[in-house]
Amino acid sequence: MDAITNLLKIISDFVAELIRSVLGFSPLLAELVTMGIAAVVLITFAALSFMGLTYVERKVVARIQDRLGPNQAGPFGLLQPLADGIKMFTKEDTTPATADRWVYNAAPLVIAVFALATYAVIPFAPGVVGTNLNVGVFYVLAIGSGSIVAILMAGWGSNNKYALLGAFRTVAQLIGYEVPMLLNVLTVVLVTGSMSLIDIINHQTLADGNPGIPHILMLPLPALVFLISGIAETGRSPFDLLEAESEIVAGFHTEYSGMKFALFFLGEYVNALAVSFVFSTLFLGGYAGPILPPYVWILLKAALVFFVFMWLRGTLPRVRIDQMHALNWKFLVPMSTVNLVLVMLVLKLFPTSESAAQAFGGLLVTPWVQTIILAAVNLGVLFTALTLAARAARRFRQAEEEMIMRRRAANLAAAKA
Amino acid sequence: MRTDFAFVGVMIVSAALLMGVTLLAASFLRPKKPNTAKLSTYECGMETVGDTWVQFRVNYYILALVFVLFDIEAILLFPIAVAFNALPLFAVLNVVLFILVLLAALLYAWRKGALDWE
Amino acid sequence: MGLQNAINGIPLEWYLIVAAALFSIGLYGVLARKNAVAMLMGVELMLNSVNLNLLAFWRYLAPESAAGLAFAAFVFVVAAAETAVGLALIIAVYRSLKSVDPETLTQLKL
Amino acid sequence: MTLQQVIFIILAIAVIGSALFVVTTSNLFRGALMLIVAFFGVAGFYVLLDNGLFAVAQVMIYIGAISILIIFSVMLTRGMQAMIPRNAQAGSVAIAAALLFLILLLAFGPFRLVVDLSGVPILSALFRTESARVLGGVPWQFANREVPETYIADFGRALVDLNQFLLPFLLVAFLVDAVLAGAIYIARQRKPAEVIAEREAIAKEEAEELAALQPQPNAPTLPQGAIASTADH
Repeated sequence: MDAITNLLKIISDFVAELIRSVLGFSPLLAELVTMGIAAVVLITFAALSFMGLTYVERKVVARIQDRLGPNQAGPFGLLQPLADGIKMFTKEDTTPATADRWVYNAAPLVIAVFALATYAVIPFAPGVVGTNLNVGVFYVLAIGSGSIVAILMAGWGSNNKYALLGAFRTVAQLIGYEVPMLLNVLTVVLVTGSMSLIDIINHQTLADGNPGIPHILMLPLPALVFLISGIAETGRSPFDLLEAESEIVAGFHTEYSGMKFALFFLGEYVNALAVSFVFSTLFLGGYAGPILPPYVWILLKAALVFFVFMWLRGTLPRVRIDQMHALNWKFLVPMSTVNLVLVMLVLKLFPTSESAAQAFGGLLVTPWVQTIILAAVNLGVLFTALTLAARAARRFRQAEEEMIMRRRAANLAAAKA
Repeated sequence: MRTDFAFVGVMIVSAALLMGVTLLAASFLRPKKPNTAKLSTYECGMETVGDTWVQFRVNYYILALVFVLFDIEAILLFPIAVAFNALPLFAVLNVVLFILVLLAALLYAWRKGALDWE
Repeated sequence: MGLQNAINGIPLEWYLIVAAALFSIGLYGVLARKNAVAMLMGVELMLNSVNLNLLAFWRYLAPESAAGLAFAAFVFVVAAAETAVGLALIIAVYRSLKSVDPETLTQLKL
Repeated sequence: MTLQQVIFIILAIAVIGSALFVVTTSNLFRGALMLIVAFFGVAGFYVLLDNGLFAVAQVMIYIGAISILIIFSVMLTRGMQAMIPRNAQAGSVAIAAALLFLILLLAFGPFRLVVDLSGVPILSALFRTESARVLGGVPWQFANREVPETYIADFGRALVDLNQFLLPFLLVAFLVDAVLAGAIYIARQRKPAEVIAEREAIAKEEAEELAALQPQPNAPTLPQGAIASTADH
């Protein structure tokens, strides 16, 4: 039982020990080789899950839309990712004659590298994590901004109007949705008191005096907003304006084909999967869970989040660009800011630790009571924001209708005259 | 501290190497028969008119600006969030003031129509 | 050479030399470029060198004090603010004069 | 040579090289990309200085925000690419910058240069202490300590401590307000002629609408369907 629970840990320790015994003459070299192998394993995991996810996503979305999905290559079309891979490898790759060659060729590499770098901090099981940074969440948020640069590089390097316009649109979307993401990760850090992803998971497990409450119960609103902005950050439907074919062809990667296009695609999926992992870690308790071994739990939770992504993709229509920006700047950001302030006040006014209560005043409560208060405040903010938004939308519609009526009246008068 | 980040460096280097090798392998496997039409800029079959010069909206710049300001807020607020449990109420009220002043900036931008996408 | 005071085998002077080089290059960029955006890039380089110095001194001379960190953080903030306003000005000037060369800005109004 | 020293030298070469590229290139977009490389190298230095927080903040603020702004404005002010990258005083500025570097190198570098100022009338009065007469090799008061584990929390506490950095911290918020207001005003400002034309157009439209809305005594209000069909014809 114990062996199964700690399977990943045992394997990784064994490999590290093996390398240490082989390269015993130089501890530094052994350390570096161990890190290199760990990095290669993580990258391979990400690349393989990318291939698998393309198949799963096509199947799931097809089922949602009452289609069959890929079913020709192999049984149930299972060999489809392989066929796609072979095609990508052997497809002719053109570089536009007017392109800025260096920038054009570097862009897919940069986007893939930054997407894969996120996996360095994701914990898969106790003791099985690339590296436990004490600025873990901050690192995840920061490394995401690397892909913004890559997109601008692709847009500029292609020297193509559609690509450049697509890049501008994409960047406006990505930087916009990074703001609510930041604000809501901040609430998690407030509750946890640490930026390390391991500490955040430990705060949600039932060990050393922790209540074992997943953050999604404590902070339902940040979880929701993080999910929405995560979808927008990875450019997935319904926020896939960056590839609105009818408007800007394929967006910033219009000119790319073959393996370079595949790298963009990989970056997109790897990022989406990373967001699922980070969401599971921040709000669903990461690898913590009863009975099943931890690595199964984190994979299950991430798969669940990714399934929500696919579900939304299969059912929701694409939003308009003005709606997308309005949703972010006029709804999510103000709401998250107000929520952040209220969470701060609640945490200070209803502390759970005795020392804090004695030092700074406030009402000492049990963790569950604090959770209920936080959740109530969160839902209150959400409800208020929704009501206000609905009222504003109604007023907006009325004004629009009035204007149309006035125009009609004016037309009528003109026709009479 | 630095040893924690060593893995990040290793990860970035090995990701770059692996992806670079993939690109290189693909460049050996794929056919290469370029011609002028293939190498021209893709514009739905039309000939490209002029330089890739489009009049960009300043709107993009202003959105980037608001984003930068919230980014600044983040770098100051994350350490405070880590220290939050040990902060006195007075400090917390100041942090709240800080956030509200920034929210006022956002509302100002909103009123000025900087967040509208005409 | 003060190597006994070196952290990770790197003496403080190495950081100071790199920062000095970065500062000089940035200064050259500010004073010798014809394009206002390029001049701002030079300013960014100079601010980075200042921050490098601040954090190097923080690490070597006073790692427990938050003063070095706070100053570096405020440099970050001021750098971002300066870039934002500077670039907004450049864009406004460019739209009315179609030029980003500061030498063409000889009038007090646009 | 330790691994850290090797990494330091690689980073130094990358930072200095890309900085030199930034200030000499005529292709501003590539210049902005190399600027990002320089920022990344500086983040690497922060890691070597045991400051992960600022390394990540550097990536977030400089690469994720400031360089995006710079690239945006490079794109918004296009057509300025083919210009000569240097102005008239570039040569003398280069010499001045090199001199500055030399002075900084002598002052803060690892060299010790003993200058005897005792004969010089004014300077000897100005610099009394022994160390002032020695150029370079500054006797820093090294702490020789590790960075505390809790440095992030310590920093956070210092930021909101009334006796430390609370005032500048709050001023940052107001600075940001001012920056946003100013930048929006500047970037959205249009030429006076344009503004006047726009105002006139709006006034005209409003007047027309008002005129159209005046109730006409002979025309009874029609049901909505009738309006739509009239508009169609």
